[in-house]
Amino acid sequence: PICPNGSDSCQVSLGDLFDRAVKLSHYIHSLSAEMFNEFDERYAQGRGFIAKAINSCHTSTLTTPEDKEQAQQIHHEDLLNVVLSVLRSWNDPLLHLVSEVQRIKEAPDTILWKAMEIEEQNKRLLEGMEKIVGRVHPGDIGNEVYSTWSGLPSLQLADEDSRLFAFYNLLHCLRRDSHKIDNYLKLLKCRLIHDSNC
Amino acid sequence: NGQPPGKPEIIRCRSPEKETFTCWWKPSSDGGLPTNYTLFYKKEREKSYNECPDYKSGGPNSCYFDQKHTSIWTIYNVTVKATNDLGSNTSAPYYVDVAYIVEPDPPVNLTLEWVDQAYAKYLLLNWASPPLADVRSGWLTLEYELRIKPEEGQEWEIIFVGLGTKYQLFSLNSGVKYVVQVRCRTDNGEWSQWSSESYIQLPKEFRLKD
Amino acid sequence: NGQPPGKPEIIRCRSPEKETFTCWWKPSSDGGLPTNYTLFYKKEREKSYNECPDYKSGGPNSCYFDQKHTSIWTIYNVTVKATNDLGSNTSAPYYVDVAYIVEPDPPVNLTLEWVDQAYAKYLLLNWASPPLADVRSGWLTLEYELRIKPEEGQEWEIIFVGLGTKYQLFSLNSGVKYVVQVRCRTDNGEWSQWSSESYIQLPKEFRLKD
Repeated sequence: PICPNGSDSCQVSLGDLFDRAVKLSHYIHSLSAEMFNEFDERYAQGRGFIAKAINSCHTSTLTTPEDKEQAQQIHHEDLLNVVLSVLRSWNDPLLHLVSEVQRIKEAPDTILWKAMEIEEQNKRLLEGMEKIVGRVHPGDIGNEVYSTWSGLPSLQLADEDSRLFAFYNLLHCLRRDSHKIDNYLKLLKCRLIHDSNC
Repeated sequence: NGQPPGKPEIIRCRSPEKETFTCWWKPSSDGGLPTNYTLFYKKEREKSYNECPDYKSGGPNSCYFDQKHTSIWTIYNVTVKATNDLGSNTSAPYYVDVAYIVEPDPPVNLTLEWVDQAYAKYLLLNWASPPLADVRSGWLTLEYELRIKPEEGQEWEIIFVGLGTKYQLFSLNSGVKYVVQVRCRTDNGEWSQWSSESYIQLPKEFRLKD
Repeated sequence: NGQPPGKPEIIRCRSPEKETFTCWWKPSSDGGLPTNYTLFYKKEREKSYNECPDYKSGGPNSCYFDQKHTSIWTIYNVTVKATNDLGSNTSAPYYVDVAYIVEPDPPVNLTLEWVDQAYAKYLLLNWASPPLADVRSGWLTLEYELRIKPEEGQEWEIIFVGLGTKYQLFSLNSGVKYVVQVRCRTDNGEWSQWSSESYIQLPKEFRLKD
């Protein structure tokens, strides 16, 4: 039974919070990767979008660890804040992605369903991360730093090639950032819960 | 005349897919007077209680928490209060962690096939995850358990299968009619109900390789 | 006489542990003259190209990027240039993000043990993650898949195991010699090669409950 001795000490353990956060971040990344691959196969073949997608994620202004050494040297409080910042930066674009995907010609339901599921689960993961940060550093709900997104007009361009590139780029950045979040959370979990001995 | 109501009790909470959940309560004596029930809940560190958002969807004596009201990051403290003209009585608090009350629907489409090949003879079982969980594989990781017994037999033999949705069963007795069921659970949740029964009559004469 | 070289092509890039990576190219015609190859790369946000840091470690026609030269979640634009006395020819650019080219080495130390206890008989499989992979810190998370068949059999049975590095296999055919292999992958990346084969001869007579 949970909470054997009543409600004051009764809370989800930090280990359980991290387990659920990692399971959710893994799930969000696999959905994002599937959605990107599906869109790439269906709409981007032979259009050379990858070359234009270089250095155009709205979150590239955020300083994030780019290799294992950087990720292991950063203080866990800063890495938690990086995760929060990247997650917050995606609230707005995910909201618009769901409505704009419906306007893509013959957009398969599977892409639309994934966009809705990711938007829903991203909010849920953000709720969990705020809980984790509050537990690891009581009183601190993390800095409010995040990147604003101004890509909505490009998702609504009349020219189809430009509009499809805007979607390609957004899904490419989503795959990348959801992979970062998943990776950082797995590092944090091993560091804070398993003493770096997963 | 009449009495204040007896103390009700929250008896069970269940989530089918870690996205929503329902709690049920058991009324006690109503003291011979019309009695109504109010369910209250609060999350960790919350000072004040909130009232049940939906008394209808889960059927009688129940409260249904939709996605907006369901969080996997907190423990819920749930109580129910019985009130009639002569007073009221509140249940003991019932604590809920949504991740631990997940009880998926049973697996579906259980099929049985007797495979008779040169090097091996076995019963091949195939099934599918419950529809609700299927779409969210990865978020709802299901593991399975099957049980089998001769139709006339009393004792089930239970076999833990793990993540897969098919299984090969070797050491069975020829000529027997077997009944099989399968169930599932999420990593730290409750076992689902057993699936509906499937039957297969094994051929009379086969010899395992001597 | 002779000709300028044909256009070479970057054919593959692979990282075994998301910390380093190697790219390979395929030469084209050398125009009948001695031809040498130079690989250039440019990372996102970098204006100018850099030359390959190590042509040796990855074998012929390859470039190896050690940890110092490897960034994750960054697009590398990689090209290779063939040059001989009569001219040069540069490949089309090959874009790669190291996060998505991880193909781990196979798991190691696969051991098989037949467990014969009163309540259950099963084959216990144990293995270890590939040595290069830093699973301990959480930098790499591996999931596993195993395959098993009777030594004489044709058809492998593939079982997805998930995150663990041990597995219990219940339903096997007594008296049969089985061969088993295991492989791994990370975050929806490429599966590794299968591990080397392990064999086990199951005891002849064990009857599950009659």
